[in-house]
Amino acid sequence: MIYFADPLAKLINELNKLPGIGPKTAQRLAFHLLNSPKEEVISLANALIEAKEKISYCSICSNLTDMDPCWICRDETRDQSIICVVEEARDVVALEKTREYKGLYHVLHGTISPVDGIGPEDLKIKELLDRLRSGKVKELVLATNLSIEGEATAMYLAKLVKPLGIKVTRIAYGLPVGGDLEYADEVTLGRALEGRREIEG
Amino acid sequence: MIYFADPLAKLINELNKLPGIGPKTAQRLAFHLLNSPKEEVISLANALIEAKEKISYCSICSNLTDMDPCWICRDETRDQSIICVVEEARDVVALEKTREYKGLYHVLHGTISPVDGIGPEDLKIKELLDRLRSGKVKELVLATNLSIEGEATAMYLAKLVKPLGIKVTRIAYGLPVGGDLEYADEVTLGRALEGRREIEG
Amino acid sequence: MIYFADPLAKLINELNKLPGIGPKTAQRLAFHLLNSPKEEVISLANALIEAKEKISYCSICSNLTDMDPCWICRDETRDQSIICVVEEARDVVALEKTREYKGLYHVLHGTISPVDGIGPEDLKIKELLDRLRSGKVKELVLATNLSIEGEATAMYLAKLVKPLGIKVTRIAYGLPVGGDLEYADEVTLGRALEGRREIEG
Amino acid sequence: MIYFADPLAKLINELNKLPGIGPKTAQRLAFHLLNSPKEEVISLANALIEAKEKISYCSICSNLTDMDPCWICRDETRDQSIICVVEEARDVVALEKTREYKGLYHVLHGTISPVDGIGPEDLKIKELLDRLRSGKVKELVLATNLSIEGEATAMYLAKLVKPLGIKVTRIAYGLPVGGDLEYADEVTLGRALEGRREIEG
Amino acid sequence: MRLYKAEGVVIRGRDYGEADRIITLYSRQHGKVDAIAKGVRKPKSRMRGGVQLFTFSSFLLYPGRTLDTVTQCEIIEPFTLLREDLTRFAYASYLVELVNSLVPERDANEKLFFLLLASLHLLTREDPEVSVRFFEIRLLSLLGYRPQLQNCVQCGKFVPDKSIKFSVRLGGVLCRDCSPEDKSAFSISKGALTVLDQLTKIDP
Amino acid sequence: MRLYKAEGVVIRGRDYGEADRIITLYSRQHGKVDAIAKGVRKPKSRMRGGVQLFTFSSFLLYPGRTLDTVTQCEIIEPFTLLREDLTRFAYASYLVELVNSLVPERDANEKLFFLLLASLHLLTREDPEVSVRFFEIRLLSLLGYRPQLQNCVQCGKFVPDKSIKFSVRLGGVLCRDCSPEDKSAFSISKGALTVLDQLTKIDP
Ligand SMILES: [Zn+2]
Ligand SMILES: [Zn+2]
Ligand SMILES: [Zn+2]
Ligand SMILES: [Zn+2]
Ligand SMILES: [Zn+2]
Ligand SMILES: [Zn+2]
Repeated sequence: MIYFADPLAKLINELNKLPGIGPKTAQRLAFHLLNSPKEEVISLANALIEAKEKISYCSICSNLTDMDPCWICRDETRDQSIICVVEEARDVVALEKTREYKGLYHVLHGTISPVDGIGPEDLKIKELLDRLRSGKVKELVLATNLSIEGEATAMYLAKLVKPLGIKVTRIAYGLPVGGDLEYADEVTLGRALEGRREIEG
Repeated sequence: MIYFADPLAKLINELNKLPGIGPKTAQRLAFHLLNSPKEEVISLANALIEAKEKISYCSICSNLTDMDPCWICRDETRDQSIICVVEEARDVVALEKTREYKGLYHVLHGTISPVDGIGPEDLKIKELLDRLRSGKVKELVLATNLSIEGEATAMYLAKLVKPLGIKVTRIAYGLPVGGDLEYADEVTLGRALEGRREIEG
Repeated sequence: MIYFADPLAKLINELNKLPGIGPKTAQRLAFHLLNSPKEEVISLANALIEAKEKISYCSICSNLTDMDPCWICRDETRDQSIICVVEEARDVVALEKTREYKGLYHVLHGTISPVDGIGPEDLKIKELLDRLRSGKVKELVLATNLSIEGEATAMYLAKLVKPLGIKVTRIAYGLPVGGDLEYADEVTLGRALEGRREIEG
Repeated sequence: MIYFADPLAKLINELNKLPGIGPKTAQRLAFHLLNSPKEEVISLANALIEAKEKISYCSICSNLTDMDPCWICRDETRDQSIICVVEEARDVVALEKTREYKGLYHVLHGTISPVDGIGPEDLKIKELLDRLRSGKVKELVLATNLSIEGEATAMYLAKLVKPLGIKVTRIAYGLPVGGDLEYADEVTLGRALEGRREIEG
Repeated sequence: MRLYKAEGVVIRGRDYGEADRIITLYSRQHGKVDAIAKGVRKPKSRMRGGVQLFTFSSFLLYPGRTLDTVTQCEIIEPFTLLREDLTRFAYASYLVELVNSLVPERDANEKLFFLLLASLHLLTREDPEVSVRFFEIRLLSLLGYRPQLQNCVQCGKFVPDKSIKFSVRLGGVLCRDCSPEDKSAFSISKGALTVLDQLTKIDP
Repeated sequence: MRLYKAEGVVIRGRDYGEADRIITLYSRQHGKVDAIAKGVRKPKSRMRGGVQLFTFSSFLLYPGRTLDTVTQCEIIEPFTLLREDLTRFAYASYLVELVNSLVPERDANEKLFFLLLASLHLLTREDPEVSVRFFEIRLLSLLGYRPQLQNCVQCGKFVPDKSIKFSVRLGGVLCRDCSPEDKSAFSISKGALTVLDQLTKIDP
């Protein structure tokens, strides 16, 4: 990269490693940062290092947290009898934003994927089973993504947990808010029809 | 339009009236048609006129049909006790493609929308109520889109029909097949959680 | 297509043959047309047939026209000593809209493309050479697109015409109005730099 | 943001300040960084701080550089008699990538824009005039963007410099590589026609 | 050619092309903006939830010649109850229609923006009619607007109860004979008119 | 649903829809990929330069059901001379056509990728015919490919000079009578065949 001063070339290269950031965007971001006040750049750099230093996995649920156990696992007002299983920590955020779920979580950090060489032992499944044997949990909500891998992971977990006598549920398939029947794929529409619910008074 | 021969200018203008077809696309389509074999152009023109002449609304369900009643309303193997209400005729196609629904349909040709000045009297609602008073129908499935107008229309219909003692259902909100929690909006995700279903055996 | 009445299925199929019109758009356009007044549909069908019947290629320049020679070739106020070569008839429109060009045109209806199996003999090149031998033409402007095929075609024509002693020019490479250096590719930018022009007075 | 641990919320907020990075992307990048090896995150943070600390403006041309004068101004093999004026430092990169320009540069860091309250005194114009009075420069290439502001800036500079007897040029308007006549706006196409160049041998 | 950010409420939406939607947002920073949200009628669109009518979202937009393009969006407040209650849906429709009718494009007015937000919040909690009246009085005074509410703004004739049209552009009610003067005039009830009349006479 | 990166040479391009272009790239990481580059025939498209035929670019792609979408791209090497010389243009067309014909989708082959790159470089500097022969011999051995070059691969008849079609799928030449067996077979000269024959007999 003979077109850029070394420190600039290095910055562009680092930015280009980020997902969804191509060479053009990396370049534009780098130039933007060089034209920004020094305090702002330092603030971003510090935020990066601080987040990495202070955040780790919750020893109970594997959520990303800066205290252990995490603020969800500590919250005694939550329903201790229900655990919601998700793929990633960001899915906890998505579910929390609904302001409807009041139970606990468990983050797997991935899905079973033979193609990518990821098996059950690579996920936080043993930890989940340990939690379930406590006896307090009445329902396990499987909220992995509705992709092929997410489905496979959900079914694998269902088989493992059913024998423990715990109720196992799966988040609903259906049409999303704002969705048009016309653009729904046949499987989604079929599931939406099958899962139709009666409208009360 | 002094740049085009009159017949070409006229064709471009007609094409430009179609939804989603802007001036550039109208122009490109017109030039494409002029560079196509005459038989193909005549075939398209005939298909247009024939469809318009032969197709009208089913007197029972308002679906688009070339025979009356339509092939669905005539089909005696269908479940006469369930009617699925949709916004447009193309939604009948979407639901039929799931190959899961075996009941009858009713097409409203629109939704209630105060902002656009569309009220209940502008839709095929009176016709629907007449069908429901026959006594044969046990369930009304509300399959309008999950847009806010589709929701309002569904709620309006539910209020109207409930007093007739008919079970009123709504297609399920939920995550679409292949959907990621991360990208679901919080309303959809909340509904998917609320509508979770137990996994059997 | 058991989901659509026959005339509707046929219309969708015809529309789907148009470039840039996929199955979904074909379906939506078909439904739109069926919900339109009959006069509008007839008007479109007539425009199609009329354009196809009345429009053909100009015997001199190959432009699309409803009279022969075309209105440009007939226009004696135009500069008879300059011919502008373009790929398609719609490019004549683009150049006419600049209101700056006062010469004649020649439309090739394509470009040389080995990958697609299109050679010089498939284009209106022989006709162009015949026109050039008249002796009146002093300049040939090569205004094929600046795609690699358009370039190859321009170069081929230049080789053919140079020996006739006619001045051969190529429309200018450069930055478009409103263009940013940052987003210009290096080839375009190099040409814009090379073709820089002195600012007068 | 009660959904994220404080350090994570802070990181997302910092990322969200970057141009073209919305809340969704900021979130995805933050989670990606937390799931990356510590060394990679530290590497990015260091690249940010290092670039900001080591890079400043060249005292001669205002280009972004980690040494002063910059590597271009130091390069004695370059043509000292021609200066190319650009808006931003990234435009120097764009021109250098063409590998065709062998002269010197001058970066203005902006354009004259009454709407945004930017006048000539806010740009590096005085510095440019000082360089021009040295007597060595024979040509000034105005390579500001072809936006309204870039044009205004170019014209302003031309008026200022012409009296010094220096040749002032403007990068060429025209069709870019890969551009279709059909999609060119009328002004760009008119300029491409006007600036057509004879094809040699 | 730069992406820009806007926080706004979706006050209008229209289906367009193949699964696209053209929306009008009333934003804090830029006022009223028309934009296209591509492919959002597809179930897997990431932006679908954020472009729903009445939703308050954060947008990332790319400027275009005629329409801007929504490249990213995220819900800030979905105002879910407005979807679930017909009465609130109707009143919310009225609120956004008023904003759309009275406000020109690209004309930011932070007070009006926060008023709309506050009113939508109120609408999900308080008695719907009270919320709307609150909005009306504040809106009119914010815009320095004093419409003529009893006599036809065109011919001066007293306007009876039925067939009343309200013309924002002409600044008052239109009688039946004069209603063709403004095709965009909308129907309004005498009751709403009475309240509007009272509201414009009250000093904020 | 994640963006992915690819470095590749554009080996095919076709205009589509309104100012869009469908391209085929032969990439280092993913092999042959079909993608749509939207609006690139417009002069102000930022991606225009990078999607030109024979250009080696860095791409950012979004996976789709049938076609991936190019969301960003930047030229790595434009191979400008291939645009400016008819002979080189013709030979480059042949090279990419060979790659397109012989290689299945999504089948990465780094050696072949670098061979294509090296050959395009050679083509801009060396004698065009030599460069192409170099490519052919290397290509064939890389693919473990031994085509039948003298007799019709279908009926066995000796194939005379004219009207020769070469079928990649069937693995050899087709006579005039049998050429309908493969609609994708392309014309090839006896001279090129002779050279191909010699090349496949030479051990790398
Ligand atoms: Zn925890
Ligand atoms: Zn029927
Ligand atoms: Zn003519
Ligand atoms: Zn310098
Ligand atoms: Zn009146
Ligand atoms: Zn044979």
